[in-house]
Amino acid sequence: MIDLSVSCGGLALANPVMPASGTFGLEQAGIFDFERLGAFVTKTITPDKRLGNPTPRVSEVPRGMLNSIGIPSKGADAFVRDVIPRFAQWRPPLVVSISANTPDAFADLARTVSVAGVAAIEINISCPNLEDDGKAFAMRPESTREIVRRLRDATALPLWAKLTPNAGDVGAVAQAAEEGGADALVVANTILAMSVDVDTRRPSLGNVMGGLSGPAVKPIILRMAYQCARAATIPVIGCGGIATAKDALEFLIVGCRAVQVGTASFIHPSALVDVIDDLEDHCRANGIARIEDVIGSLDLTQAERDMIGDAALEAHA
Amino acid sequence: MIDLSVSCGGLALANPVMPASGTFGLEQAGIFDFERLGAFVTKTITPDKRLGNPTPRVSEVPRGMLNSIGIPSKGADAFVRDVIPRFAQWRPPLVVSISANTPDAFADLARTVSVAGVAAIEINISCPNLEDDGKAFAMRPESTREIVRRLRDATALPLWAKLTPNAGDVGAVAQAAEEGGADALVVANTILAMSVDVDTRRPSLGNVMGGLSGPAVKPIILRMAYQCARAATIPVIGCGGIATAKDALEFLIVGCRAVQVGTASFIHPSALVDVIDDLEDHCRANGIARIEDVIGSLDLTQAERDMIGDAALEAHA
Amino acid sequence: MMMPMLDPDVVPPAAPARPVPGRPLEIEALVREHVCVNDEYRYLSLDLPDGVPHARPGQFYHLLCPGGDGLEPFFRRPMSVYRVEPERNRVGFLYKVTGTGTAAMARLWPGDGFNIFGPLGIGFTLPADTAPIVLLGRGVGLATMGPLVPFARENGHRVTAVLSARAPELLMSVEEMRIAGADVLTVTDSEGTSAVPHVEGLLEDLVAQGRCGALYVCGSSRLTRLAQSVAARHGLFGEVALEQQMACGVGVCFCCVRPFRENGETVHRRVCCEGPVFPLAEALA
Amino acid sequence: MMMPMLDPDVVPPAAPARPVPGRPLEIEALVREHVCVNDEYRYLSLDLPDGVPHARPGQFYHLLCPGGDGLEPFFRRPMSVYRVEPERNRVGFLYKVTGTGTAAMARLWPGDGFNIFGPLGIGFTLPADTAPIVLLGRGVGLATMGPLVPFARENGHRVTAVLSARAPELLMSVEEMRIAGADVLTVTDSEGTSAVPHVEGLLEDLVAQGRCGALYVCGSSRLTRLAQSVAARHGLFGEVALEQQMACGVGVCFCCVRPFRENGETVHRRVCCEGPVFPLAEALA
Ligand SMILES: Cc1cc2nc3c(=O)[nH]c(=O)nc-3n(C[C@H](O)[C@H](O)[C@H](O)COP(=O)(O)OP(=O)(O)OC[C@H]3O[C@@H](n4cnc5c(N)ncnc54)[C@H](O)[C@@H]3O)c2cc1C
Ligand SMILES: Cc1cc2nc3c(=O)[nH]c(=O)nc-3n(C[C@H](O)[C@H](O)[C@H](O)COP(=O)(O)OP(=O)(O)OC[C@H]3O[C@@H](n4cnc5c(N)ncnc54)[C@H](O)[C@@H]3O)c2cc1C
Ligand SMILES: Cc1cc2nc3c(=O)[nH]c(=O)nc-3n(C[C@H](O)[C@H](O)[C@H](O)COP(=O)(O)O)c2cc1C
Ligand SMILES: Cc1cc2nc3c(=O)[nH]c(=O)nc-3n(C[C@H](O)[C@H](O)[C@H](O)COP(=O)(O)O)c2cc1C
Ligand code: FES
Ligand code: FES
Repeated sequence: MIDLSVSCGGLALANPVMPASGTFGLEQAGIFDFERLGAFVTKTITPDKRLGNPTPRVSEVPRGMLNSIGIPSKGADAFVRDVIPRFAQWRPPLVVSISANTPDAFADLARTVSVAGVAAIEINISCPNLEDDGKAFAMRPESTREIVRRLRDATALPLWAKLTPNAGDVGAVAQAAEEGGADALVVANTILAMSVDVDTRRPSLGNVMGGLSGPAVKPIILRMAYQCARAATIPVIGCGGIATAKDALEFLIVGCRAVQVGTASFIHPSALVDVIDDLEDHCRANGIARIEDVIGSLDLTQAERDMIGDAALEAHA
Repeated sequence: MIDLSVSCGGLALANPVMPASGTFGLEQAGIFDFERLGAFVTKTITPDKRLGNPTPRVSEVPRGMLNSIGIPSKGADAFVRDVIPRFAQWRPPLVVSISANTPDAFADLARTVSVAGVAAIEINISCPNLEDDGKAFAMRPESTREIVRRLRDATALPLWAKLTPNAGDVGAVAQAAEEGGADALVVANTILAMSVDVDTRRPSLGNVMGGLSGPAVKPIILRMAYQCARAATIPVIGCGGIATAKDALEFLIVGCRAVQVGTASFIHPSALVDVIDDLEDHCRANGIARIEDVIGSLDLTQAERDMIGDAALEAHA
Repeated sequence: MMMPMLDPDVVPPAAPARPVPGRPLEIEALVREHVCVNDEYRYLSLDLPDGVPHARPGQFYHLLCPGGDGLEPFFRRPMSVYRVEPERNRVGFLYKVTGTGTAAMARLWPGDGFNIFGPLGIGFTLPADTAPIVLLGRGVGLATMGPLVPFARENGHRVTAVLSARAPELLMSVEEMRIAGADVLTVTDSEGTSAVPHVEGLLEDLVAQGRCGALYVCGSSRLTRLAQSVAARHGLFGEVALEQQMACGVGVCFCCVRPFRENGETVHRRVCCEGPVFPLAEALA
Repeated sequence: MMMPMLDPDVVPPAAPARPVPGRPLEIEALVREHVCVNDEYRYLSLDLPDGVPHARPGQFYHLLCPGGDGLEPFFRRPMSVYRVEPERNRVGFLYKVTGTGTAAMARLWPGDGFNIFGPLGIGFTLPADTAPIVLLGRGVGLATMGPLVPFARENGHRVTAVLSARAPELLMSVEEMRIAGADVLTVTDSEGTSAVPHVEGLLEDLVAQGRCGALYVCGSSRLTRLAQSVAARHGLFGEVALEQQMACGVGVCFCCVRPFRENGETVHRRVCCEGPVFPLAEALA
């Protein structure tokens, strides 16, 4: 038996694989086995009812997708009343993603969702802070530290801060989130991007710009996850372009304690469970008894390999 | 005859297509027709001789490449003496890319390459500034404004500032470059990224991290080019993942006055000329007399399209 | 409301842990037949593995069109079932090449594997009694309507299909629907018979003749609005099958929403899991 | 130095505007034959369009291996020519499936198109007089050496090939090289004959017999170091063919550098355009 369990951000997880917010919901219950997941992560909810953005809301680009769904939401109360209780039937812990446009509303929402059945709160701080010129909280270390501190005071639940890859210095933001009291970092949300239909000369999204996700972003987000894992001491959860166990392993090797799988589930509906199965197979095939042994095992001793490349020359012999 | 000519950053170009720095050299002279290009852009040179980074220097990722070539360089003097004169035999203007690790050395280098035969200088300010903790000049508006101002004083040639997509607020950096006296913006250099070989657990690059280029980055860089074209009044030259005339058109439509093609030439050696030919074909097929008419023609009137989608519903009728 | 309504947050409780028949599955199907129906449309039929669930009329599969040679579809593509043959373990699609994904699909050869995910969505509902029904379809809309004919006939409904196209040679399914037991009327732009007033006259005649107890429409918002007004005028049951771009296909991403009228308010519903078939009266067409 | 040396900044001046024979071209070739040579190696031969330039021994093409079905090679892959047949307008490659690109290549069928770019790089130089030459190769190194045999024979050189492999059944080209006129000696790990001291003895014997006026090596840094010491000891001309990962293939990206000794200093040279064949003495193997 391979031991896939990890402790991460205040939770004990049966394995390090969970869905990314906004790509998972109760609707998938018949599609793959919910009991297999390391955790559940819900679509971000906001305090109030919202419709979301105009269509088209998605567009495909080379090995990736753009989305500007916005956050259609029935509001926090409906969520607490109708959705949270339904997750009680499964064992994996429930992580609720929340967001709001002002620190006050954010803190209120954190209180609202701190109810039985919720194991941790993921704070989506990539959303605009209306009190800071509409800049997203997670764009700068100061605003990140402040909002995390506010939320830390509002709830006793473990707090996972989900960072934005649009920040210029994600390592500094990671440190700030830790200082503010976050229990883990989710690295990261989507990368702001756009595409244009050259025939109509219109943006391909109704909202003009949107977030890029999928395999195309993996090398960028992996770099950021590595930077965050080095900058902070709290666990980092990698999220961006993970579609296979190999992708998940890259994130674990650079130091992530868990991973989230998003867009990949749209292509292969059972991607989450496949990643878990293949992680286990990889461990078995490579004599790895505990997935913990993989975490942070990046080998830098040869980073400055001599340029002789004996290895390369002998490779075909 | 379609008029492909554009004025851009102090130069009159026969067409808006040129190579990206580091992906072009005299070695290609027999491979495609140099006379066809809008301009030449050389590999970045540094003041002194340098060896460059350890191998492996490149690695492939989904629809893109990572590179950490470093800047192997014979030094500025050898470049001025041996390379610049050779470009005199062709008509397109020569843009020389330069970089240095301190403002003084940067300014000296700008003076050194301000010689006959050079039409403009592209300043690669994505390199670390040793006097600012090793942060790249173009990571922040202040350091960008300052270095551009220094270089503005050092040369009378048109100055193109090449920005880094790793900055958190590229629009503000674009404005700062304009304030510093840049004549054009090149948006942008590669995105910092990494990948890991899960079998050896080593980074796939000798230098651990490297720059991502190719189709995978196009939606991100297109968004930045659009933001810069709105933030600044000087011309923007789009650069990132352009492989086809369609890609080039996306950049022109969002407001770029020219484009650079890099990685695509590694896959199709005549990519630059193919993009020019196909741009002309596109114009002919769509009754566009001058490429100028395409520039900045993004249609936002339907950005908030009604959600009925008559167009979609009728599409198949 | 005769059609099951789903609240976005209300889903079946206590879903079983393993997929069971009736639940959507990712399936590696085999291409059995792939032919051109006319200049624009192709028919693709697949052999399914044993024991997989089958689609009901109006449901769809989410197709993983194969990449390569410059075509790189990233998302799956939604496609209604055109022919469902549970007893032979087959399913068929009628489609038009419109872009990357369908062009990639068009390169499939008999014997090739084709990864499909489904069946998905909510299909057509028949009226409670054996009221005669009328189908109104245009273009690819006909593909979605196709399996409704045998389904309604088997359940004792008289079926009249009013098929619309740009030109007579682009009309499809006429013979097939006749063989399946429908009375078929055709209208085309080139013959000048497809304009709204003329089709409205046809529908009014059918109502007058007692042949239109329920109305099903697909493939044109013009026809949808027409059907809505005829149905409202005579108090008829009706359904409309809608399209919208999809990513997940199962209701979690909220990219496939369309606007509907609900208690005087505009609300969004997801085409993939609250449709693609919706109550005719509520669609904002 | 008998081998043309390129300074990274010195390139042919006044290059013609249009590619002419001799210059590398992007070519849409057709797969003619694709066979397994043994458990590890495959042979792929291509029909080239009329009028394209042909490769010299030691040159390579940059291959655009087709994507699809989960394999997505992004870069081209460099591959030495194994057989060059200008008169029949064909070229052949001998290769081993080692990763994404070669796996994608392995799926090609006769009749398929295959986009190749070349010929590229600097090939082998023969010694000035008709001195006898010795080839020393291992693994895929043999592929690179292949065309050197007929080339040297046609130019009046006696050729001895010392071929090394893990086991006798993995030895390739033995018959072909014999037919082309080479004396072939084989050494293998499994027979215990491939260790450096034994091969060194072989080479010394060949030198003593006057059969080794120049040494060519490829495919192993161990053998390269051995060849360097034998060549140095006897003042022999020698060349080595090297591999390095490539992006552009034409000298502009500087990713394919390897270290060389030049006037006591370590310098970098680009395998794609300053090689892949280099002076034996200068390689830092
Ligand atoms: C429930 C449903 C059933 C359908 N049934 C059929 C059918 O039976 N036969 C048929 O020919 N077509 C059908 N369509 C339309 C079909 O999905 C599109 O023609 C197809 O997705 C176009 O993909 P493409 O890659 O060729 O075009 P592209 O324009 O390259 O597609 C780009 C993106 O837009 C999406 N898209 C483009 N057009 C449509 C559309 N009309 N509806 C939804 N998404 C679209 C694609 O899925 C893709 O994500 C159906 C659509 C839906 C929603
Ligand atoms: C000049 C030259 C001639 C060659 N001739 C032959 C030949 O005749 N027969 C043959 O079987 N092989 C030959 N090789 C090696 C061949 O290029 C590699 O086996 C091939 O690139 C592996 O690609 P892959 O996608 O299968 O492997 P992957 O490991 O998936 O490749 C990943 C990346 O590494 C590069 N790479 C991996 N191994 C090598 C290598 N040994 N050399 C250079 N790049 C490498 C690939 O090109 C690709 O960019 C030659 C290499 C060079 C440089
Ligand atoms: C359709 C869609 C909706 C998303 N909604 C949310 C959301 O509500 N909250 C959030 O924090 N992230 C959201 N994301 C971002 C994902 O959680 C994830 O960070 C991102 O997609 C990168 O991972 P991936 O490449 O595996 O998809 C959404 C992503 C997609 C594609
Ligand atoms: C191999 C390689 C070397 C590069 N060297 C330089 C360089 O010296 N100076 C520079 O400003 N940009 C350099 N770049 C970045 C490119 O000029 C360009 O900004 C980037 O690759 C994005 O464009 P692309 O996707 O079309 O390649 C290099 C890129 C590559 C791939
Ligand atoms: S396609 Fe994702 S909710 Fe409908
Ligand atoms: S592969 Fe680009 S310089 Fe050799």
